[in-house]
Amino acid sequence: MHTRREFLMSTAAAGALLAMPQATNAAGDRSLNVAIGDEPTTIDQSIAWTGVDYTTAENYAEYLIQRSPAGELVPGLAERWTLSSDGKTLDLFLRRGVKFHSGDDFTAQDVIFSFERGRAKSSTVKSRLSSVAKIGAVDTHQVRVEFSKPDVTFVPNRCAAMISSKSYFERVGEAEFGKKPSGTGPFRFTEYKPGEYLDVERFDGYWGGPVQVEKARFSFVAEETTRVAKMQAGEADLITSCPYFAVKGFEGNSSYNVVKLSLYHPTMSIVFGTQNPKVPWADKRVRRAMAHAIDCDAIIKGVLFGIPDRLAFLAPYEVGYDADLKPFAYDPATAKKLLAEAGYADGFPMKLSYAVTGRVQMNNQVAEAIASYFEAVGIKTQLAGEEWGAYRNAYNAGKEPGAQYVGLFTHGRAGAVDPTYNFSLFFQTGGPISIYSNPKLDELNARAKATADNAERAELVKQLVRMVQDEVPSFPVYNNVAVYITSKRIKFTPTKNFNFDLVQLKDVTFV
Amino acid sequence: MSETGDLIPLLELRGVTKYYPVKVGGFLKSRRCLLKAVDGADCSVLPGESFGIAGESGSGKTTMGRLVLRLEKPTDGEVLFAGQDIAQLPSTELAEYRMSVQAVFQDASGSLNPRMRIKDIVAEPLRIHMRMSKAEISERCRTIVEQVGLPQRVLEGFPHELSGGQKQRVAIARAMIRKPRMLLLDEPVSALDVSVRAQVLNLLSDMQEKFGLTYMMISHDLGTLGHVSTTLAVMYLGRIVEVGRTEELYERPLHPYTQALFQAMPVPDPTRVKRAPSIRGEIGSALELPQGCRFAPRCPRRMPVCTELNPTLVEAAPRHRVACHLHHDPS
Amino acid sequence: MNTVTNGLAWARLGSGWRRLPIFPVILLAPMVIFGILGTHIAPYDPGATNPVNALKPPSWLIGEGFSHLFGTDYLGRDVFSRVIAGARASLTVSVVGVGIAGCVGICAGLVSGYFGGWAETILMRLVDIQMSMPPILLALLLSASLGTGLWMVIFVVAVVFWTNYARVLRGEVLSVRQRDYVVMARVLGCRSHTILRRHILPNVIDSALVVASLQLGAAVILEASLSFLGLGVQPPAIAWGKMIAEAKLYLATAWWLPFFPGLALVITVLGANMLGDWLRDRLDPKLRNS
Amino acid sequence: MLTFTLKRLAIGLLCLVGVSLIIFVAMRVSGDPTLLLLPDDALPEDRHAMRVQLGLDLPVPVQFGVFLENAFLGDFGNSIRWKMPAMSLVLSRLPATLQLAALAFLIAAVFGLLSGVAAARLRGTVYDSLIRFVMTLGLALPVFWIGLMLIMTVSVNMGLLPTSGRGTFWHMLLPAVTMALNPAAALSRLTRSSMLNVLGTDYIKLARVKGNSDSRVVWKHGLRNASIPVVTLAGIQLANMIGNTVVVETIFAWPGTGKLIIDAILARDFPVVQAAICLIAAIYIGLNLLVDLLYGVLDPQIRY
Amino acid sequence: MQYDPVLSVRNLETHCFTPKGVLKAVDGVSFDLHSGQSMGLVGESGSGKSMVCNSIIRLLPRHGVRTVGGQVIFSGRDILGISESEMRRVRGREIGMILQDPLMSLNPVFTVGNQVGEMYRLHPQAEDGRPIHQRVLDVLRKVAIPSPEQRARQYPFQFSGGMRQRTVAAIALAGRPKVLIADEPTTSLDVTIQDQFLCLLKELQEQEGMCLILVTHDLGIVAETCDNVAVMYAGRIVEVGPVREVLMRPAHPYTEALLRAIPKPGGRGTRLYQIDGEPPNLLDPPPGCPFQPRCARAMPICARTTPPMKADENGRAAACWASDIEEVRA
Repeated sequence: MHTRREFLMSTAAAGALLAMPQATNAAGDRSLNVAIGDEPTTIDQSIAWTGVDYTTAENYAEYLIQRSPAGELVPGLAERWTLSSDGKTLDLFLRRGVKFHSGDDFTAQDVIFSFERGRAKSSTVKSRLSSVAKIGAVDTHQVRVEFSKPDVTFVPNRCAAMISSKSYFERVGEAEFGKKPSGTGPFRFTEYKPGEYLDVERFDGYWGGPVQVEKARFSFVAEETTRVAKMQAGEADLITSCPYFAVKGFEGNSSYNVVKLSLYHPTMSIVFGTQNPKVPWADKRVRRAMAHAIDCDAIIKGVLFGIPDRLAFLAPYEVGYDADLKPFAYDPATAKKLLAEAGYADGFPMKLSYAVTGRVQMNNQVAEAIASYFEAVGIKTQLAGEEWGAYRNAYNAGKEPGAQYVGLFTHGRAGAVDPTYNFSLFFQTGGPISIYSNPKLDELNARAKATADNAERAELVKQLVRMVQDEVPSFPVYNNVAVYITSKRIKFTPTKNFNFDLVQLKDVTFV
Repeated sequence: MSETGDLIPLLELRGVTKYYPVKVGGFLKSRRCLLKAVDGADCSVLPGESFGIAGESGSGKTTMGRLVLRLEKPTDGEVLFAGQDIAQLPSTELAEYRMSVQAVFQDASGSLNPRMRIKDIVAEPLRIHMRMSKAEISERCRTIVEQVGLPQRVLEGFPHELSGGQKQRVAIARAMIRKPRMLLLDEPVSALDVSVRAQVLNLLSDMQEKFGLTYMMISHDLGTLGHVSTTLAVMYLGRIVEVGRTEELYERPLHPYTQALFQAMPVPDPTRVKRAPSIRGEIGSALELPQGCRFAPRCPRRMPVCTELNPTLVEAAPRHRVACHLHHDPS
Repeated sequence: MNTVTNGLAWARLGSGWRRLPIFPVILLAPMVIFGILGTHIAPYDPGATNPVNALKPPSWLIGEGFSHLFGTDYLGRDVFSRVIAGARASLTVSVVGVGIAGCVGICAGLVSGYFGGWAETILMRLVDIQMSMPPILLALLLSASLGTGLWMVIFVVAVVFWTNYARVLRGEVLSVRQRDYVVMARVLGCRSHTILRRHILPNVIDSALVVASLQLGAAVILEASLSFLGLGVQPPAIAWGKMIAEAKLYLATAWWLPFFPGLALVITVLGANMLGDWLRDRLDPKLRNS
Repeated sequence: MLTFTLKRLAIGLLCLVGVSLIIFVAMRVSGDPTLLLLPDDALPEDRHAMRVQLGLDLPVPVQFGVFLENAFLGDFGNSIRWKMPAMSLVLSRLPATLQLAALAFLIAAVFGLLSGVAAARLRGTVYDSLIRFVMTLGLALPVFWIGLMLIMTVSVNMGLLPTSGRGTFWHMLLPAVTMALNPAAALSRLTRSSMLNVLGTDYIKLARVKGNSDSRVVWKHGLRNASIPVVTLAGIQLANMIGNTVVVETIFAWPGTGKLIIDAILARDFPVVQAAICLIAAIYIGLNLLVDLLYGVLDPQIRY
Repeated sequence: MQYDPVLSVRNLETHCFTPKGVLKAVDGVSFDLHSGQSMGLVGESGSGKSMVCNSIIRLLPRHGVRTVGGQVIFSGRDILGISESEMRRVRGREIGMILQDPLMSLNPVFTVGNQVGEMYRLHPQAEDGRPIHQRVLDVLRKVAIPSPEQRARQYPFQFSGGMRQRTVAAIALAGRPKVLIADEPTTSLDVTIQDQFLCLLKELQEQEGMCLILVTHDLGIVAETCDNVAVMYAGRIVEVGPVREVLMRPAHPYTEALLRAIPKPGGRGTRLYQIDGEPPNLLDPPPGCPFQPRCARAMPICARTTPPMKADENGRAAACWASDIEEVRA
């Protein structure tokens, strides 16, 4: 008898523990809960160096130049700027009467301080400033930047660094400066709990237009399924990087807005290590055949829920966009023909490297699909999914002369600050993320980079694009589209920039 | 050393001592003590005789057995088998020694590997050093199994299928299969029921008669020892306190401990008049030995000298030696 | 009391065939058959894609007969066939991984338990060191540094699990070597390796079997957890853990994707654990009376 | 007891050195960390500078020596990714993990013990089978699966508890339950078999002979004896919980060390990995020592 | 007999239900125990003697073992029929028990004083108002444990074997039971300690006026300790009677064989009387008298019909076709 009672007691205890009242997530009238994927590695905007750092920082700190949601460069802390005709001198005229959250005035000294600090502490800022020979203040609100060689990416990069206050730094010292960042942005940094959230609140002294959001909390929720659950449970007003599989569910539900942003970057591409003459894909016919072998549109539709875009190379708004250039068509017959021409009528075995961790979603599924298309034309594909670090190591080894590398890689094609920027990064000999080498391309790109005139540069870029399209060191599978989900009570217009998951709260309005 | 007879002893223990270093107390802060399991034992076993060792738990009799089997090497003294110190034997002769001296232990189910068939258990000694054909081996097995009174069918079975008595017969068969000269019997029947015990004891005496075996039998049961042994040694806390011919010892025990043992032994004779126990308390620890005679703290006839001097084994009567101050005076 | 224990023990030993682990066998048999026959009995090629047919629920639920018993996945592959094919990788990971761990651990346990001395000190310190790292972290570290893939997962399983055997076996050997039959073997003049092989190993192997059966399930789960973190086996190898981990994306939209491999995994782990319980009840003398 | 503790601590220190060595070697063979620790467009000289800063240009044994020397002084270096002292980063995340592990452990211990004792007392009945089945099932479910299912059902569909994050007690409940299920199952099974062992002993029989009621026999005479092996397992479980939070923290966005460690491993942030795993190993060693000392309390025969 | 027995066991049947069939561990056992009497229950392992005790005190293993028939009449009522809570008041208070292995029967985690004192807490005796601690010391003194104040604070592992068994006896005595069942209480003790303990037990039994059931396999112990003896074989009592008569003139061939099989000093060279074969497998008992396959005096009838107990007026009885009690006495 009592033993049965014991049993019942233990099960009842189980029930009691589970049936607890719920915690409400009642958000204040004008405050927001935002669930983002990754936590910034630093909250100090002056030393920000990696993509995830900007998602939050761009709300309390600013660049000299801003982008409109559509992606155009518009005045920010710099009211206007002039570039000399040789492209070697940039004059920046700063906005007057701007105050930092710390109360300090914004002057030319702050710009110079931010550049110098960024150059010393942030490898990103440092590489963006690599073409800069000298920075100096002309007066309190004018800064002159002198380049050692023309750099068409400097302005599109919004002048390299986010601005911090020199006098604030001198007043509080390094430690406090890092812990309580102060900027000129529409929001003031209030609290940061590592691993949990970062809070901001509206800065009423903001120089820019009115901002509706009063307070916001960015929670860091790495697991995408949980992020989706948070939205579904009403715990968040906005989530970033909504996984593609969940989009359909939100689209069919009237309580949510689905906001898609065609970032185009990164371009998930098949990239070849072409330095090794012994591999089949050293022959460009083989590379071209492989490009024709994959039905990318079917992958986008079937695997990726039809969400990402697919471009031949550049986006229509970019300098040098070539409307006549079409992506490789799905054409297995041509693929087989090209393979036969190259002497691989029976195909060949190959390893396809791809990442199994990291921020790009559904790599695994895409790689499996690609492999099945390759198999269809006789290329025996062994999938080699690797954790991000190993994947990057494998990619880097792809430039070695003996490498046998084919990978599904996060390549850069469309959606860069300037097309030449991506060419130097991904295709130039010795480029930071390049495993390709072609002296003609290097020479052409150097010329394009040094050409300040847009029309002239557009011609050069067209040639570069044609060259890549002909040589096929890589070919695109799809271009990234970022998806945000918001609750119905807000309207969010994301800004087309180069980082994914950017959430600028000033672009949120309440319905 | 007084000679016990004209015969050369088969096994002789001379001042055999076995100390085990043990840690007492907790880790590290512990003291290292010596557990004096056997402390200066002298005795000799003549060919063909049955030498019994009696004693309570903790008396060191099992360690004696392990020393004789060379499972342990003595700390001091020597164990001589046919005149040779077994601790010094080179490996070939050690193998021979292992053939000459075999053992049967108390727990038959414990001494048979539960995962082996009876035929493999019995034949194992043959497989170790001897080069014999399979047919020979199985022939020998069948013979020996018959000799110990087991049906042939048990050979194919496993130990758990047998009863306690049968297991002990298997153990005897294994010990006998290489025709040893001596068997060490360590409590061979104390785990058996009365009816089965009689069977095994009869078998043992048959075997001895048939093969001219020498027995060394260790037991706490004076009844069994009295039935089997010709010579009996009584041990207490690592020392032999009395040794002599069994009949002599039973009729005229000299040491107070031996006397107490006989008195405490239950006898199924309702006519016997039961007296109150003559000794109190329990056997002490071999770690903390008292000064003087080890039995002194429990001895009903303790004298002042007993707590000072440890008595040595002296001949109190012909072929009857005792270690007690009461009998030190040869008068 | 004596009668009962004797009687029961006798009855237990005498009627082994009747006390077969029916339930575990029922649970495990199909999985083992899938694992061995794998693709030969699968209705479809588990790798064959058919985008037109992607993400179809189980056919019998939508009145389409039994064409796709467990539905199809995002590439239109037959989930039933993939679950069958997944049995091979999952069982390979657990059986081979646990087997290797067993061989290493048993040897370590035997050596350290029987010989003691420096071998024991070194082995047991090694065990200590490894035990002070949580298994999942060790697995993560190994995967991150040595790579991914089926054989890596097997290696990780072996590395993570060998310590269990070593500890258990060492304890068992310590107790078995005190038994009289081992002492008797020494009296008979057996050499150490003979004693280990003939007298000790057969009597401690039971414990190893119990450990192994409990670990089989744990290995499948470890594979699944690694896959969840992105470090498990890689295609074209199909393992259940991997299928579930990937299918978490479809929890809300295509429940059959995580459900069926999950079911297979749960059944296997459940079966292996029950088998372990059964073995333990049967083989562990300490628990024999309970 | 003091000497015992000291000896165990010395062995523990040795273990820590061993653990460090394993992490050290594992991280060194895992490829060039600068690919992950610097942005894609970083300049080659920056990459080189970072290698020098990490000491990767030195021979590996020298690197290990330097690491050990610094570690003994409490300096595990600076996190490369988070740009702050690695150990203080890890320590700042530790309370969250400890909090979660403590609640999970509490749940696991209470359930494991109660259900184990209940199963032992109801041995052979349908309740016993039911408890054993549920507990075996608990061992058969992968943690991430349980976690996601709980979020889907309890938070999203029923709206009872928050999905993720840290805040109130209710935020802790789902992750704690998720983490508790496996250990609860293991504890329950062990408690059952341990209790059955104890219930078969003569002293339990004597307790019945004395006229004790069944529940007194179990709770007073049985539990303390039965808990001795259970305590060992519980100690290991608690220690493992602190290390096994990786998956749960990822799912529930819990700001603890588990998430930090996997991020650090994947980002090749050596100092953080080393600091975190050393810390967890130290906690593990400490807990085991505590368990051994607890033995002394439970079992009067054990004196250190 | 003019007095009612304190404990009367009538046709007790306890069966084990095994997967292989029903094992009749106790198969119709009857005996009476009168005030102040001590009875030895003798048998080899597996004869069911312990099972009889466990059936009396109703502490059988939970599963597969059940008392299926008979009565145990204690103080005028059948205690097989009373509720479990009533039975709890009988245990310890009315019927005490001493188990075989004193090391195993004391709980290792409680002090000796605590374990003895528990008896007083479980069975408060109104007439005795003294503190429990005091009474614990008294009973420890009674079983001759030296310096009880100090000993009561110690744990069982700090006790020697003999002291542990005395402690177990103290626990039994603390309840002042009318019947004390001692199940092989000295098997794990050395012979001198056994002697001391048995003397103590006998002394206490006489002092307290308890009935004693002493289970043992050793006829020597019975001879020295008990008034009556019952010999068990294969779940049945085959012979019962006063110790002196049974041991001097055994009526049952099994009793006789047992006595003659005991090795005696000075018996060297002579063969022991040997009972061939093994005790029967109770799952498949032989037909008729269970001892018949091993019996030297077996007759054809023995294999057909189980012999009934034939008793004389003094309570002497045996179950054997071959022996006639009157004949033996004559």
